[in-house]
Amino acid sequence: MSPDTEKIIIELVLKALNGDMDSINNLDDRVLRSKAKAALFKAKKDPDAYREKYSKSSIPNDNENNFKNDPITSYVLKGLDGDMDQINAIEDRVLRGKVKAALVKAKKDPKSFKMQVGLKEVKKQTIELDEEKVDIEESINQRIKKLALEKFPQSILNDDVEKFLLVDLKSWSSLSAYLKTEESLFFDSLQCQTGFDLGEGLLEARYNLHSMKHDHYTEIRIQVTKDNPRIPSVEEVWRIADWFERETYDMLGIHFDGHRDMRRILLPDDWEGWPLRKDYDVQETYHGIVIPKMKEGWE
Amino acid sequence: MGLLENKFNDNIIVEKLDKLLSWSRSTSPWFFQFGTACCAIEMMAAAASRHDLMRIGMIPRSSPRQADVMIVAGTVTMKMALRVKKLYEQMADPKYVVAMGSCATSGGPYWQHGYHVLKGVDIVIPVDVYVPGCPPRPEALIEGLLKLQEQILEERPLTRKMA
Amino acid sequence: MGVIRGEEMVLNIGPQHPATHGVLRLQVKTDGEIVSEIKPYIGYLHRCFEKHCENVTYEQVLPFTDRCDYLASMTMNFGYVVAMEELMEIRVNDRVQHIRVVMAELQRIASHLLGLGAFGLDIGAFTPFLHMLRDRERILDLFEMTCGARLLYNYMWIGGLSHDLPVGFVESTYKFLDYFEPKIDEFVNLLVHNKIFVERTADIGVMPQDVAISYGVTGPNLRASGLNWDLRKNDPYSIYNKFDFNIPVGQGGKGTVGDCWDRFYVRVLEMKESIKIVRQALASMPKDGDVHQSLPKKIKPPIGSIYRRTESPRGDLGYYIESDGSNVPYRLKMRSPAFTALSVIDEIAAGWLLSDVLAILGSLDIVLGEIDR
Amino acid sequence: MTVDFIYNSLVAFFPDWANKDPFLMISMLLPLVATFGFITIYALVVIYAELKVSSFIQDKVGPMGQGVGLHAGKWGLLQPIADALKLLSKEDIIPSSANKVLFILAPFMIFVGAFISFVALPFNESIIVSDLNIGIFYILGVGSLAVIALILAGWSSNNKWSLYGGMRSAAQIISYEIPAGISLIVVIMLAGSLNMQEIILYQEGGIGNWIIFDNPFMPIAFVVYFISALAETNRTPFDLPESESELVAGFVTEYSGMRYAFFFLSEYANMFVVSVVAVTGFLGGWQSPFANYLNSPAMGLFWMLSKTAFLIFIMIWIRWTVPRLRVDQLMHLCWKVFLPIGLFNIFAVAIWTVLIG
Repeated sequence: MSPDTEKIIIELVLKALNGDMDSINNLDDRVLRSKAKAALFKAKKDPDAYREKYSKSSIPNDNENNFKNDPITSYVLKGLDGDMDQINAIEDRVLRGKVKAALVKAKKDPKSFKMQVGLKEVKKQTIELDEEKVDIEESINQRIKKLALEKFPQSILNDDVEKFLLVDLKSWSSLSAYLKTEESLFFDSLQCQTGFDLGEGLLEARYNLHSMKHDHYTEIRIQVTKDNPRIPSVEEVWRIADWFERETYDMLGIHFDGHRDMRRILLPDDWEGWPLRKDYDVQETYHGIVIPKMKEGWE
Repeated sequence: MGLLENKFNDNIIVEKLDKLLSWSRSTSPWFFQFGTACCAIEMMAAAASRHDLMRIGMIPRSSPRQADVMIVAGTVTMKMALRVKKLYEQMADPKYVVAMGSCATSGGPYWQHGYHVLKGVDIVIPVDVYVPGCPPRPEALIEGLLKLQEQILEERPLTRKMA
Repeated sequence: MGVIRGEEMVLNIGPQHPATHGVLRLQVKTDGEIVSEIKPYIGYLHRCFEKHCENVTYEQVLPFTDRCDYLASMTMNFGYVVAMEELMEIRVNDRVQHIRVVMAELQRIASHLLGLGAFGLDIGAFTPFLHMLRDRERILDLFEMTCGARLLYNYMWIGGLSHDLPVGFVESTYKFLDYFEPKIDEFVNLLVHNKIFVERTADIGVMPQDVAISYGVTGPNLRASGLNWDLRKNDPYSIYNKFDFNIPVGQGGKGTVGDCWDRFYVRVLEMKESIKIVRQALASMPKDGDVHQSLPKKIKPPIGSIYRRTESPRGDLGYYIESDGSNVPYRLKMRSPAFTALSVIDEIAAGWLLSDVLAILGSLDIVLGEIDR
Repeated sequence: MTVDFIYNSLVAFFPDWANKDPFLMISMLLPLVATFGFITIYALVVIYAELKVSSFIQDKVGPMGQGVGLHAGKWGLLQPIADALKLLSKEDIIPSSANKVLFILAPFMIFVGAFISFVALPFNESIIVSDLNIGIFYILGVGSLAVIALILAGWSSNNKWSLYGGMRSAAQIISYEIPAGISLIVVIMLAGSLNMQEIILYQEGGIGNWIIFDNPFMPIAFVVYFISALAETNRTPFDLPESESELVAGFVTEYSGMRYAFFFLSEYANMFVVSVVAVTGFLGGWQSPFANYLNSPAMGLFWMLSKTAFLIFIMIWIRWTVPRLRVDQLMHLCWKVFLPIGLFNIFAVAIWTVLIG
């Protein structure tokens, strides 16, 4: 393999690792394409190591290389990516101040700032944007936790609230009303309510909340035991919970206390059992109609 | 069955009358709009402009009393099964049933894990023609209905001589 | 003299009734023609979608999503694959994205055509329904050309598509759009500005914004209430942010904002916007690119859960997928837009006449397959 | 007139027969049978036309007689015959909870209502079963018999949909009798007679002399009458009593087979009656539009039937084009729009006649 082709392959593989498969697929040279794909296959086993190994040497793509002569820009970029620690760790106070000022400006329009400094790779940008979004979501969950714990002590049970909030059964009814009415949260829309059979005698209800006003999401989880599956109803907070809770009751047998009309919704009233529990067994007959057992005759 | 059925011996007049009756029945099988699921859309498509069930004399009726053919278009569930039976019983004789789509014939894709799905509408009501497919194309439905018409045409309601 | 006593009558509309769009039962309390209370009974088409999902592999879930909303199978597929791809962090190439958008928007037109037609049917206009079905057939032809099926496609796969576009698809689509665009005006003339139609729908069944949000009503029904909320704009998935289109919002053109007429007209306008998107997507579609390129060999998403919403013709279609690392979903919940839309019927339709209730029901554009799942 | 004619000719042929009662019977029965035959044949034709016209409006082809064997013939011409035969041979269901007597009575009554209207319908200058001197009044009167039949049908079925249908039709038909009657009063004022033939003879002498062109107010009267006639015959946009998407099939929900066929038949018979009245009152009856040209008795029959057919075609056309009104809008239209217009028309025409005509 000539050094030239090797370089091309490395370049392509790096691109592919960043999600740009097109450049490999668009190669006209079949041999080169297959080689590149083989290299990519190897590289995918440990992409980070591969990047470490080649990126600095062969491709002048790294930010630090680019902006060595302009420390402020590189710091601002890092700051935009959420890495504030490095900025705070700058010893030179003047430089730190300048960086922070630039960061404030940049944050007003991060995209154009990045465009300006020449980060034109669209794929990478979207990844960064995605990360930004996660940041916001994290912060909203943490904010809810902070606010909720102030008002209702011990209402949030989990420490790591990155993805969801595990809410205590007792405080749910008051917390739900708070989530809806509090101005800074204002979760006015219950997007989805899912019932879960976690196994080991645990049932769970998950609420996906969304605020039309602030456009942020959160997920609430509440766990109950199978022996006493009762959760306070939020039907009066979000009207749609009426049907969602009835459906969860229908499917998993979680009883929602305070619901005005707790009946089965999808299955007939005289149906036996809770179908979505993992240990569900279908009844033999329904009004004289024989229900064939599952997994019989056809597999 | 009606007043006239099976009350006559075979003779030339009865034979002709017989043929006339079965002709009229096979020529104007009004169908009952009974769509339950996906297949109902294909049934509608079959009745609509491009395929036009009216070409073969099929006119939609929404009351079971006035319909001759019940096209069970779609999945029948346990909750619905008893109602299907009731609707079938409300239809006036002679009545025919076409099971449209694999759900109505056998439960279709919901056979294995569909605890709430009736595995074939023939468990509750007698079916004359099965139209397979998920969903069957309108052409397939029309083919099934033509088969039904053939079947009706060969019936002899007065003498009950099955051809 | 005895006093003449009025009595409320309980009336069961359905489960088999021409106006219920399937097997829905509405138990209404009526005082003469006036309906005082409506209780929807659903589940006559409960086909155990979620149970099936827990028993079949991820790729086998796709055909079942088709059958949930049988009027918009493409968008049902779309929502599921978008959620799965996000969960598995698969990136599909541009061509796939473009084809998906084209299909989803064509499906939106097809679905709206049937929804609007059925609404007209509820009002008593039979002919527009058949005209709309006639034009819908042309869209089905395009789908049939692409994947061989007329109604349930199973076309979008996790990480790609089942087939690439056939030869001549783009031309046929352009031809269809050229044919269809003037037809929309024909429908508008036939129904939207028809005096009787306006009388029957304007100011009827007004759904205020806060009621709509509280009941989780989404999609065209919510937009008709005056809220500009469309996931294609507000939370863009796939490549919707690349296209230039408007979100039609109910203006109360013939009456109050959020009435049946608005719900009808928003859908009509949405068809026009969809045409715009399809045109743009066709024009900017990359010529090459393998639609099977990023298909994973094994679909085993990492442990975790995801809730992803997409904009189906009926509103926010959400999939909650919980993966335990195996090739079978641990739990899959579909948040169906028609389910929430139907739940609002008692709130907005009580107090109206019987005919209005059926008109309001028609204007919500529900699909029972998706409500009952 | 026809009855008298048959009776007189019978007496003339057999002058020796002292007892003339059988003659009277025969001379009354003959037109009866003929009318019944006419209604049946006409209904088959109109049903076929309705199927075909609606199909063409909907971009379909309608009955084409495709299928196995002979089937419905070329272009599906035999379709209505097959429909009729099939309906006659279907099971006759009387719901167990229905009121049997009334349930059986209703379809016959509605048919009788339509049927006896035919007595006063002029087909040409001589073909009229009985030339009543209050012909138009008589037709309006017996036409209302349908209301009772519809209420009976709706109530006796013991079905909520039927009940709704019956109630709606009662309110609707009774209400629309009034604008229909009022717009006919204008005609009567002009012609100066309640006799159908005299009204037609008043319009002698070509299209310009038809009542509809008599003065500027008459087209309004015609439109009011025609729309009210649509409502009286339960046709879209006034098909509330049997509105398919609301009330399943309204008052006929529980009827099957032959009884249903009677409802079907009388609906079309009613359409014919109101069209003939409209033609008689406004469009010159059996008169040729070209004054004395083409104005023989045979052509009279032709003109009458073709004018009627035209109106029926318009009814079909309207039915498959427009949506349906709501019940309160229906009442609003009747009492607050048509009634004032009708009353105004009476005054206007009266003043016009005095001052100009």
